[in-house]
Amino acid sequence: MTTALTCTNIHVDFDGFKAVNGVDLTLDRGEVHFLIGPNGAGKTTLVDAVTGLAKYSGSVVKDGVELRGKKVHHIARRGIGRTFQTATVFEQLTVAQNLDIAAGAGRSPWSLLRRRTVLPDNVVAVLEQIGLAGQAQTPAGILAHGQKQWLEIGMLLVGDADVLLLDEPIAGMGHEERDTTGRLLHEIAETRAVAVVEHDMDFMRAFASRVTVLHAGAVLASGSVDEVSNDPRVQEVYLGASHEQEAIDAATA
Amino acid sequence: GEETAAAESCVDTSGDTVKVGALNSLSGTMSISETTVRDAIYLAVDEINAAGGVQGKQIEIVAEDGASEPTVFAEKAEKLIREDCVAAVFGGWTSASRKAMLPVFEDNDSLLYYPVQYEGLEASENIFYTGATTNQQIIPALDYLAETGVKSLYLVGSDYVFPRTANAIINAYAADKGIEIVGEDYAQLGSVEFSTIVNQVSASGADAVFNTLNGDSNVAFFREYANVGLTAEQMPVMSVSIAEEEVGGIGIENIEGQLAAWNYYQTIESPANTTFVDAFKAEYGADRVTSDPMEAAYNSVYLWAATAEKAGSFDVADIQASADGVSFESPEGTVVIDGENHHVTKTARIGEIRADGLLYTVWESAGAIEPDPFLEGYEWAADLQVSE
Amino acid sequence: MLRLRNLTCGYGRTPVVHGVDLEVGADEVVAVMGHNGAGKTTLLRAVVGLIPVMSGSIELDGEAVNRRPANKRVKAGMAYVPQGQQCFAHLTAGENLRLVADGRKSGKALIDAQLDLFPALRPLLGRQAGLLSGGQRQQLAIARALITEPRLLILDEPTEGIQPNVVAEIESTIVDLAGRGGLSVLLVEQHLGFALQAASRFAVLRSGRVASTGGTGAGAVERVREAMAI
Amino acid sequence: MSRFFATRAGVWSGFGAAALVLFGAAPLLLSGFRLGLLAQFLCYAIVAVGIGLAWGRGGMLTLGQGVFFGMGAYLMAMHMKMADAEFRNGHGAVPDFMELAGIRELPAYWVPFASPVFTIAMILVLPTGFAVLLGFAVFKRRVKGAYFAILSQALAGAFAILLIGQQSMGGFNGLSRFRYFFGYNLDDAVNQQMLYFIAAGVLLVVVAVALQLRRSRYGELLVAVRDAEERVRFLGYDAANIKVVAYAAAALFAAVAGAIFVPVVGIISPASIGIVPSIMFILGVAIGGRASLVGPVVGALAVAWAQTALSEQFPSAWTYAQGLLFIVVIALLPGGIASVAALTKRFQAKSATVEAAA
Amino acid sequence: MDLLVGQLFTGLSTGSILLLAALGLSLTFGQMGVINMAHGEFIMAGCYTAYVTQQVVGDAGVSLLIALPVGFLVGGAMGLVLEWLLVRHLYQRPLDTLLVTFGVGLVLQQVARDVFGAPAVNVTVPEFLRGGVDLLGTAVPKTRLFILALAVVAVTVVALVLRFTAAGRRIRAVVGNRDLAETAGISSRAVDAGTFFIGSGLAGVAGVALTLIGSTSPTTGQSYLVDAFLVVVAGGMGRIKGAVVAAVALGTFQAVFETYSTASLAKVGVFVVIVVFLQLRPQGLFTLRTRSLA
Ligand SMILES: Nc1ncnc2c1ncn2[C@@H]1O[C@H](COP(=O)(O)OP(=O)(O)OP(=O)(O)O)[C@@H](O)[C@H]1O
Ligand SMILES: Nc1ncnc2c1ncn2[C@@H]1O[C@H](COP(=O)(O)OP(=O)(O)OP(=O)(O)O)[C@@H](O)[C@H]1O
Ligand SMILES: NC(N)=O
Ligand SMILES: [Mg+2]
Ligand SMILES: [Mg+2]
Repeated sequence: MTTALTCTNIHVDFDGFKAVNGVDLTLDRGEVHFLIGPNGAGKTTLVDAVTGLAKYSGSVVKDGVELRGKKVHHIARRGIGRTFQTATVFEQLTVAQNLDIAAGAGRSPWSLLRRRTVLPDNVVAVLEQIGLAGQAQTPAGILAHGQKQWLEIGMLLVGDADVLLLDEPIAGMGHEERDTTGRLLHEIAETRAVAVVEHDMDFMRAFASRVTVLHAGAVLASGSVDEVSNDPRVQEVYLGASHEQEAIDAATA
Repeated sequence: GEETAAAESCVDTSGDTVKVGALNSLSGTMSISETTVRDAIYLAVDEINAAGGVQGKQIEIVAEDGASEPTVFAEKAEKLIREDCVAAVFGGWTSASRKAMLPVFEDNDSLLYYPVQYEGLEASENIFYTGATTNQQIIPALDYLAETGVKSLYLVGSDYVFPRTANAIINAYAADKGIEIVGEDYAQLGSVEFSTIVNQVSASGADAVFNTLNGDSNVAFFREYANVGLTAEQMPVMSVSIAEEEVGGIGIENIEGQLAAWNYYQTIESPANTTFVDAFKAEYGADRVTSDPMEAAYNSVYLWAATAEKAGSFDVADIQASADGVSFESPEGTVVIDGENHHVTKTARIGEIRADGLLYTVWESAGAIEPDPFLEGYEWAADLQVSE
Repeated sequence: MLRLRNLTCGYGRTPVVHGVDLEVGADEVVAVMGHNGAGKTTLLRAVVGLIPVMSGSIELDGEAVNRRPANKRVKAGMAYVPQGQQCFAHLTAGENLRLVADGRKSGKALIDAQLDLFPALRPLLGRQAGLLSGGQRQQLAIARALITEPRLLILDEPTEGIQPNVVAEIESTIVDLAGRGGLSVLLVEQHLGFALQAASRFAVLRSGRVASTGGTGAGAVERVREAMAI
Repeated sequence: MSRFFATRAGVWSGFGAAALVLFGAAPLLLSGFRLGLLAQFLCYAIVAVGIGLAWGRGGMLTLGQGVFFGMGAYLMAMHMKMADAEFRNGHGAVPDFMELAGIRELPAYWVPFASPVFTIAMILVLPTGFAVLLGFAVFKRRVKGAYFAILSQALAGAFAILLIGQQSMGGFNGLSRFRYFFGYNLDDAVNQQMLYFIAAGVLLVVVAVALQLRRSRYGELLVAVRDAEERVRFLGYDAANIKVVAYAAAALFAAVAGAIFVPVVGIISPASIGIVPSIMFILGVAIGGRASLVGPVVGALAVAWAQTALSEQFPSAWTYAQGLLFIVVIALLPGGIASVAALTKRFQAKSATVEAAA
Repeated sequence: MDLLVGQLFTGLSTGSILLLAALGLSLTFGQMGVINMAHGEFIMAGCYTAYVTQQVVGDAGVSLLIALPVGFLVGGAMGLVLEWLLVRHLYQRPLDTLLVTFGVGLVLQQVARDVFGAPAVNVTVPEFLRGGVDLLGTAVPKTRLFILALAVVAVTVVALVLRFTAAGRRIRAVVGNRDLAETAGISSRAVDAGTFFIGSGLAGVAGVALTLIGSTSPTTGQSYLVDAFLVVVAGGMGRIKGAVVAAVALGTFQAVFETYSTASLAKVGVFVVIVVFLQLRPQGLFTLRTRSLA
């Protein structure tokens, strides 16, 4: 395991409101790192900060390079990819075109101005991996919600992102799809660092390598699934009394 | 077109009619003014036809819309000449439209009769200018102001060639006559924001204002002028683009007592004008007024007909050759074509705007003034002269 | 309360939901389940009137409401919480609530009741809703729907993006409200545990058609799984 | 049909047919005057291809193409005026209109335009460069949608006003009265025909360039930016650059069109490049079908032709016709003529469903 | 000195005129996203309303007071018709509204030409608004003070309504999310129509007021349109506060710049300033942010 991304002492301030308040976080390759915490804890904001969407103080370093102050697309080119709480793909373009575009951020202007004759190998491979090989020529706009989310992840993969920040990637997915997604994430994480923001505790329990809990803009707890689930402070602000109930649900499922 | 055959004329007068073009803006910003010119052209044609036509032929008008755009004027002029094979074209208003049409008429060796006062410094073989050139309007207006003791002038104009050239002439004149030009401002054509300009005029303390604004801008200018308390007694405004048509829109309460310089007013008392005004009102309604460009357009048709009669031909070369000295007893007095520069002699008149919305002559030149488009007869204008 | 007969609807000219028959009785909670893209959201949008019905009918209290605009259906007692944490982004959270309370006699009290249910919203009332976190927005959306005192509450994946302890609250609230009487619920939910807990009957949609229906008693989990699996 | 034209053979036969009409049929059938008119319309069509790219594909509703059209036109006109002055009065002479405006000394920035090479280079570089600069200023700051449309419209207004105020650029009257086009006498019917062929040739080239841009990866990227600009950023692209390319290409096309327009029509003035003419450029594109390749060409030709034909017969009715065209086409047929086929199909499908339902 | 005071007032006055012309737009464009190019023609309709009223009533003062509300109704009615016939089908396609309404503008202009004739008509300024009052040594036209006051009143009313009333909340809600508003029990049709009515009505009021200083002809209105749009853009979409600041700033800039340069260059200057300004604040002076990606 190598460290892919190090965030140190991140602060995000919205007109006096401290949405993120001194967070330290490291993401390692080979792990699926879950970020959980109450609504409004600052998870999305943290991701926004890392990807250049929110202004922050502190430091984000990837492979020895400081990312603070860089533009969104520069950060993306350094291999940091993200998805959004609501899937955004290019609805008018086909699945294959979506992936091809995502694969091509580094292309020379000259190759951009030429026609695509064959799909690049990595696009074909990823189509397979995200289970959309059959829909390569389908316009992305008519994909189902979950498929769009897989496509989004696929777009990060072909773009050679090796730090993936996924904001609620299984929102709206059914059970099998969740499992499929979970396995996909682990497959991906073999060579990359994956961070997942989620509220689905079953999913977390099933797939998290490591968990960091945010609360009120700060890290409340961090560790293995069991460590954080048993942390009384986490239970109080986040899991609630009913997490036993959840566990029962999970068992029956 | 000396070298080529592109200009082969297709005018056909073998039948009992002769075709002429009427090219005015019927749409766009200039349609305000140009439709009135169109009315006058039709009136003249009807009268001439009723009197037996030209060389026994009835005049047939082919009408086109210039759409207030110079390129359209050029396109339509070419169409009238090459496709409709008209013997002559009447129309145009802005200098921009004339400049756009000029090469078309020269290349195709055809004739344009242009009826509006303009900035001079032009004389094409293929154009007859029946409106005033500067020495028949601007210079008399300056003479009048100088005579009434004006020692300083503020110049206000729309930002295009006529006002700019007019003001260049005024500056040269003023330098020669010891009149001080205390300000010179241009507003975009169609601009209605005159607060700044009027404030500056007001603060300048000039004896008078020389106004070359065009169109709607005059409304806003005179309202602002009146509202800051300036009056014709304190600081008269001499305008060269406000005719009977425009006074109504400005509102008589804002402009009463102000001055204008033209060659023709509806109120001129002469048998020819009475006939013209009566005929016009009979045709288009008693509430309509006649104005200088309308009269010049009306004259232009008669002048063309008279020249054709004299030449005994509708051929361009014959008309050009016969034009010199052709005259017409027009509403403004006798006008005579100068064969040299294709302009006509005109009587200059200063008019005062009165409560009934009409302009009344308060001064007029001693007889018709010979056209001098290049101001060759004025020493102080030496710097303005151009090689043709 | 609500009856769908042979309902077909979709987007543009493409039907997505085909001939669905479904009934929600008084004080009943019915869960609709199905894969992504099965047409659950589409069905609900047709029920509230955001997309036109292609054929079939929607009856509220025995009266066809097919042609009524959405706002009329809401006034007739429906309330809808759309999928995706939607709110009026340019209004403050408080204004989001007041908007629906406007014109109601006990508007203030209704808002207060919801704030008791979702205490996390209280400190956020002055914040622009578009700036709230996803879960905060979802809570706001549910609160907004409840303020209208609906007789039929239509929820599209209400727990998506909400923290576990609040999910539990929402669950018990729904069960509570329905149990008190006067409220029927049509619930779309992926979260099997939640759905079967809250609902008394379920329907599974597959490719826009009803694949299975039944009560949420014993064995329901298996039947749902089976209906969805194929 | 449409499928065929997407193939290589289809593309070539499409170009072949167009070439046959433009280079064969039109010169044979049309009088010199009408051919000149057609050349003018082809210039509008060239502008339209660029708008189709920027607006139809890239979503940038550029209401200011008059600016680039005008730049190309004025640059060409400057050269032609210089050439005329030189012919009349020798090297370094002041063009006639400047004399009228009282300018006795040739302004320094006019001097290099005596050179044809310099002029052509400027026509290709200056408007495009300006578009790139402006594009960066605007797109980098993520000004888009209605903001961009209104800004580009204001730009057209400002540019026209600026020109009106420049006496050394012909002011309100603009530049006109040209004798020679790179040494060829414009009076000559043969040379007029040559101008037509140039316009037709350039149009084909421009369409080919646009086709390549659309079919390339860049073309897909452009659509992606149109539909989800922010997302493209997160994939590591600079969306502004992508937009700038389309905007600059549209500017280049417009500039070239303007440069041909001047010798064809014989005048360029601020009246041809301000706000209203700029919107009129859009009309043809909208009517033809903004998102299709040949739609804008067909639309631009159709509108120009309709304007000429209608205004000959019913001068003032043209304003109504124009207004109604905007209303009807955009409101009812947003895909333009190009979408009629698809629409009929759908309509048939719809009536089929209605019948089935009944 | 006098001149400077005069120019500062001129800036304020020009700003108030811009604001009056732009206020309706900040509802229809800023709030609803409809780029109504026929707004200028609604202003023109207001001008002709003042003219016709004066023909009927006679007394300039009385007719002005009658024309203000009537102008509101005329502009509003035209807006309603436009909304009902065309705009409501185009809410998803804001750029298309621009082109469609441009066509509507062309038609309305031609209609005005056919009905009232092409030349400008005269609307007499009432006796009590003639002449000027002396402010710090410069004569300030009463007409301009009247327009300034009218603009202040109109802006205040609109801002208060939007901010604090249920109707205002509804307008903002529908603007934000039409479907969601429907499901919150708001008739988005009624709100759309109402908003468009008010926005267009304000254009009518602006038209009536502008007859006091400008001309009344078929092309009146056009001259205000682009500037009015720029005000809304610079102020930030839908921000009344922004529109006020932008209008006054642009008015003052233009007036002062014009004093030292020419009116034409001032127009160009305004454009340059706005482009530069958008570099600093791309979404206008005052903006509402959201976190959505759309
Ligand atoms: N631009 C902003 N201006 C003001 N406050 C903001 C802004 N963006 C976010 N916030 C606030 O910052 C806090 C953190 O939001 P964030 O979206 O990061 O939460 P989250 O942990 O992702 O929550 P959830 O699980 O509900 O998605 C919230 O209270 C939110 O309202
Ligand atoms: N606006 C739209 N236009 C066209 N097709 C759409 C639209 N919205 C959804 N669809 C299509 O309709 C089908 C059903 O979508 P719907 O959103 O109803 O599914 P769902 O069951 O709610 O899925 P999820 O669990 O992901 O929310 C999908 O194939 C989708 O692509
Ligand atoms: N010739 C004029 N008045 O333009
Ligand atoms: Mg979040
Ligand atoms: Mg759904």
